[in-house]
Amino acid sequence: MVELAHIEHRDYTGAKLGMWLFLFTEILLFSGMFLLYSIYRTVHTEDFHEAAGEMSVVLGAVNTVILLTSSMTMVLSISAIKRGERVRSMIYQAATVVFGAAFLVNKFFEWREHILRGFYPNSSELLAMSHGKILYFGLYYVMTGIHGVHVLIGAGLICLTFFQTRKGVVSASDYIKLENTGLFWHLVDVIWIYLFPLFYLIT
Amino acid sequence: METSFYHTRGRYPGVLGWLFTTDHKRIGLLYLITSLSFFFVGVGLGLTMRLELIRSGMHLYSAQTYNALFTLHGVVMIFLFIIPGIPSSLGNFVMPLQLGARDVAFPKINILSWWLFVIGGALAVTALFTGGGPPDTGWTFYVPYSIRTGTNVTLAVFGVFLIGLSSTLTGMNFLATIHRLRAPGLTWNRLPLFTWAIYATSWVQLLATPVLAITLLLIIMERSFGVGFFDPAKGGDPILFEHMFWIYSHPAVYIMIIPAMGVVSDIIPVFSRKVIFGYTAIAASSLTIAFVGYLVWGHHMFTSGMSDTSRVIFSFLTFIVAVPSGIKVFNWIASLYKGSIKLDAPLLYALGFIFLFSIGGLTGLINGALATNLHIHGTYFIVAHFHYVMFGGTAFGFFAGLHYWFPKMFGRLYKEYPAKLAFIILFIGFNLLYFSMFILGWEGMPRRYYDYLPRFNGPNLVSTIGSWILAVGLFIMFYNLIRSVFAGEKAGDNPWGGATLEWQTASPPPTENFESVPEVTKGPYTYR
Amino acid sequence: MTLGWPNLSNPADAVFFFIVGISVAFLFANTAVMIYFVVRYSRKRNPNPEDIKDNLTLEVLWTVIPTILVLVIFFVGWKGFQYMRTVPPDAMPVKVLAKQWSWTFTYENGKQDSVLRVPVRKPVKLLITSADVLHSLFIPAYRIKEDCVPGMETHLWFLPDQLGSYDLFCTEYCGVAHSDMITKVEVMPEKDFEAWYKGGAAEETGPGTKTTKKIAGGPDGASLVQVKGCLACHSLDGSPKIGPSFKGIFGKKETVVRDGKERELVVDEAFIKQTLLHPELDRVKGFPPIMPSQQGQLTDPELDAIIHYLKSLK
Amino acid sequence: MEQKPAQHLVPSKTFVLVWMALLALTALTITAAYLHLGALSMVVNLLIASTKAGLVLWFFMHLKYENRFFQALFLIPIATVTIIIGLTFFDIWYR
Ligand code: HEA
Ligand code: HEA
Ligand code: HEC
Ligand code: CUA
Ligand SMILES: [Cu+2]
Repeated sequence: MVELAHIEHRDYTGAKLGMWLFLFTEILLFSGMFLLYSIYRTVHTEDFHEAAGEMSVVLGAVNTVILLTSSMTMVLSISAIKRGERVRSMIYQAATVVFGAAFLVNKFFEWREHILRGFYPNSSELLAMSHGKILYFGLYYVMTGIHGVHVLIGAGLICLTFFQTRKGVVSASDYIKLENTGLFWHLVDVIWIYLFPLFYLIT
Repeated sequence: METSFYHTRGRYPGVLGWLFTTDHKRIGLLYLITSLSFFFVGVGLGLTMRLELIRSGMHLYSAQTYNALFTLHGVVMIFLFIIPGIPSSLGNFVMPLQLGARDVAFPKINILSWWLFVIGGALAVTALFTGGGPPDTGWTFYVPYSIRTGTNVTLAVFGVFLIGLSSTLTGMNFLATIHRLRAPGLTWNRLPLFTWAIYATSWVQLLATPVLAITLLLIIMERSFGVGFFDPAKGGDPILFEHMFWIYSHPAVYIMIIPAMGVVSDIIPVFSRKVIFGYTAIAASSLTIAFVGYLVWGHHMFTSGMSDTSRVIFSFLTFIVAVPSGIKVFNWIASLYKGSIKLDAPLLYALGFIFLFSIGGLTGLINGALATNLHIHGTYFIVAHFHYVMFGGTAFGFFAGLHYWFPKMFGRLYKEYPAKLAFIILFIGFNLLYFSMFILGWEGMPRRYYDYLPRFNGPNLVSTIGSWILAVGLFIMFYNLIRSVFAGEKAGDNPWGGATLEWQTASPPPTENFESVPEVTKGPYTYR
Repeated sequence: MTLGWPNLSNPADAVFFFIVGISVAFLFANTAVMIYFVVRYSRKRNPNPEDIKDNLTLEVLWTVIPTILVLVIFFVGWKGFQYMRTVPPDAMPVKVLAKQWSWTFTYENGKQDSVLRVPVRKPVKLLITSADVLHSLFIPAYRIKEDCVPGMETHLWFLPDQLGSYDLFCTEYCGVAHSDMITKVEVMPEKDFEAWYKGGAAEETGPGTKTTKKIAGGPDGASLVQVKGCLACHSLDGSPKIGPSFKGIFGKKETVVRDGKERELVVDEAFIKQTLLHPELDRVKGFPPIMPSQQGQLTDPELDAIIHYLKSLK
Repeated sequence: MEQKPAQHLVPSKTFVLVWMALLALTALTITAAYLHLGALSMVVNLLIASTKAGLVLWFFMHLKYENRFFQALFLIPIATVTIIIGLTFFDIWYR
């Protein structure tokens, strides 16, 4: 028996390529839902406009600002680690997680409000409404829901890199994990950038 | 000489060393074993279905059972056998070797893919015995039926979702590998055509599978929460589901066939001892098929109620995709010209592939023409078409590759005579089994029928008899292969005299694949 | 004859044989060349291979020629399709309702039947929809097919050019009895058709229907259970199909399930009425919960007629 | 295969500026929504959203600093999504 030599090839560009390819799959995953959205919106334009009136633009806008800001802190944390400023990078990462959590809390209250008012899939209030509104709320829950799951996963990943930064696994000489996590986080942000006008601003 | 990867101790000993390995060769073999096991499940189901269909009025089991059988047969064959079949097993084993790499780019993700695949498969099988009974929707999961049926669709669909995730990750992994880990000197125009094929396939896996994932998730949400996207009573549009399903599933048929084409492109030069004809054309046509394959999904929906304009557009695009397949066929045949041909089993299976795939592909043209499609859609004509391309095409290509790389995988040779005998029996059985279905289909026998009118008796009987002959052939082939794993003659490192990199190392290869990083100085099919 | 083959009134056959011709030519030529090469350049005959790499002319040829051919095929397919999709203005409209697992054809004067009756040599336009899941209407003899989509109307037309009785299949998988969702197209002489069309209640021709006495002047229960598709799931001879048999149903003791709790009851008028309008309330034990509600599908007199008829089935 | 990532240090100021631009665009898109531009508002909304997405991709996701290969790669999913949505609409528009 031969002991297996420790093969560890660290390929920075390769890892980043892998992440980008993975992001492509995320884009296509969401594009399936955007397809449904665009078609049902075309068919039920009026209903969609009316249904969007139930949304709180303020909450949506606040969430947009939160997510945009979190994106900035994320990218700053990468800049910091590149310069070797470990603590600063950790502070930025923590801030990103906090913003992510704030986004989710905000979303939770938004959902709760709608559900209390009876707008949830298959509720008798909703079924009594026009087809377009049923579809609008279906899409609203599914799209923001799946997006929310992504925010949750992203925040989890950042927690992970936070500890890795503390332990020095992520460092000025090897920060690809942090950079890839950042890419994921930004993509989640990009998707929200589209969700916001499509659900909140079409009244 | 170094010890082969079978005898190298990894991080874990024994079985765990296989289940948690990160070695692409072991993972390739794991995939081979699992997908072949699923293949036998699917084959058994196919046989059981044919028994029921032997004549009209036959009642071996209930209609509900039959419906579950063909659903399972389709799901197993498509998602558990033929999609992972070539790329994940042969591709995993051979592609990094052909690159001169030590492993794929992300070995851990590679084993994760296998685990997702197995768990997904296990869930799909669990769905048979739990909940409201085995799913009965057909492999297409068309709504609203798949939403209304009381059977265990949700679990099965979730299983397929995981399998899709596995397929996506494999695609991502292979793309990164081919981009980043080519040996020095292995430029893009020296890449073996099998690797080119895997490359094109990986793009399709990467970009199409997520659409399936979301479609399946939507079925689950529809069933669990009643969101209403596909429920006409709530304004949903069932035809949109068909769009989303085929946006994935048409590209998926090219995930199935392109790797098989790659296998054939690698085998032909070796056994005719000459360079492949039209290397660039073959490599480029793989990419073209992958790309155009995106534009034609609507040809499955010519009678679905889709707009007539769409039907015309999709029919047009469908015909475009036939051209690159033709280019491949012509180049393969031209490659034989002035060769020095030895008709060994791999080449025999490869030529069988060309013939059967041509029949399947050419009948695809009949499917794609609008006027004829209205008649044959949803009949046995379609069933015949896709068995010709999938079984006659992909599975024969898979068998060809299995024989070709067998010595590399196991370090032993199979027996030549039974391999050829099996081919002949398979070939005869195959044509009896499936050609009869073309006739049935043109005469109007609908597919997914538990029972049929007596006037369809004749060809159905022939077809069932064909399935038995096919079974005999398969049995001989696999008996020969399995026996040879243990008792075959020792093969040298390069029994066929191949020029691609996988033949430049030991059989079976050592864990690190190559003793030193190989340098590539010539094309993949230069024998002199 | 069940399948007019070849059927010249429809372009599908011409297109079919055109493509088959081209395909057979290619397949034959390719295979012949392939076998010839394998034999001629076998290692015995030709031990020294020659490396021939590329030939631009050939590549161009076998790209361009198939491209032209497939475009021609596309074009003939499209032409045939145009003919098949352009409904003549004088076509007789018939509404088709597909449901699990029966067909209902409704004519302009409101007459309904479970068999598609058409006069010979007069174009027919089918306006198709579905009450539940996807189905597909397929008449092999006329080479036409179109899905039945709930919530949407699709259409087809054909010219019944020969007298006779032809198969009509469902070709979109729709559940257990998908392969039983078969009926007939009866192409009748003009006069017979007129007589039927103008005549009284729907004729009973479907399998398994027995004539019973009608309630004077009212709708006829026996033909209603046929036309409304009940017989797809219920038999008249005592054997359970998808649902319980109608034979002896009245006064029968039945175990039903409501909200997961079982109880026994005796089938009476009220229960039948309830099952027809709100089948989801009490489900007969041992059967799948798929009995469709007939709310809005049956008028009150029709309901009474069916109940009356079921009573008579001893 | 490089062992060490190439260093491209971007001043933090750039990112802060981009962030401010993003906030400004958010404000703009909300304003546009209240202007009731009718059919145009959809176009304006999507244009602004795409500008924002572009900014995030270009600066935050470092596409600007990547080589041509990564930049070109990104066109592939975009093209795919366009094809998928575009071809499906041929059904919806003409049905
Ligand atoms: C391996 C899988 C595979 C492959 C490769 C193909 C290849 C093709 N398929 Fe097939 N197809 C399926 C798997 C596959 N298909 C499956 C599974 C279904 C049914 C799914 C279901 O409903 O359950 C299906 C159904 C299907 C339909 C829908 C039928 C219907 O339901 O109504 C259509 C319609 O256009 C079609 C067309 C084609 C075409 C044009 C090709 C082309 O790519 C073929 C190209 C090849 C050739 C043309 C032959 C080689 C060329 C020559 C010999 C040169 C001469 C050529 C010319 C003159 C052009 N296929
Ligand atoms: C790769 C794909 C693949 C393969 C290989 C097969 C293989 C077979 N299929 Fe396949 N089939 C599909 C994919 C495939 N099928 C799909 C996708 C569908 C559509 C499902 C749907 O409608 O949803 C379908 C549907 C389908 C139908 C139509 C059902 C219907 O519409 O009602 C039929 C009917 O005859 C059929 C038959 C068979 C048979 C007889 C085989 C045979 O190959 C089986 C023959 C082989 C044997 C009989 C070998 C047995 C071998 C042994 C016993 C040896 C044991 C060996 C050892 C011990 C080592 N299949
Ligand atoms: C899709 C299949 C299907 C169709 C079509 C259908 N039924 Fe049923 N029917 C069932 C099933 C299954 C049951 C038993 C389960 C239940 O009670 O829901 C049932 C139960 C019944 C019962 C109660 C039987 C008993 O033994 O108590 C009556 C009465 C009945 N159906 C009448 C009809 C009539 C009349 C029609 C046509 C207008 C019809 N059904 C159409 C499937 C069907
Ligand atoms: Cu109705 Cu199949
Ligand atoms: Cu297809």
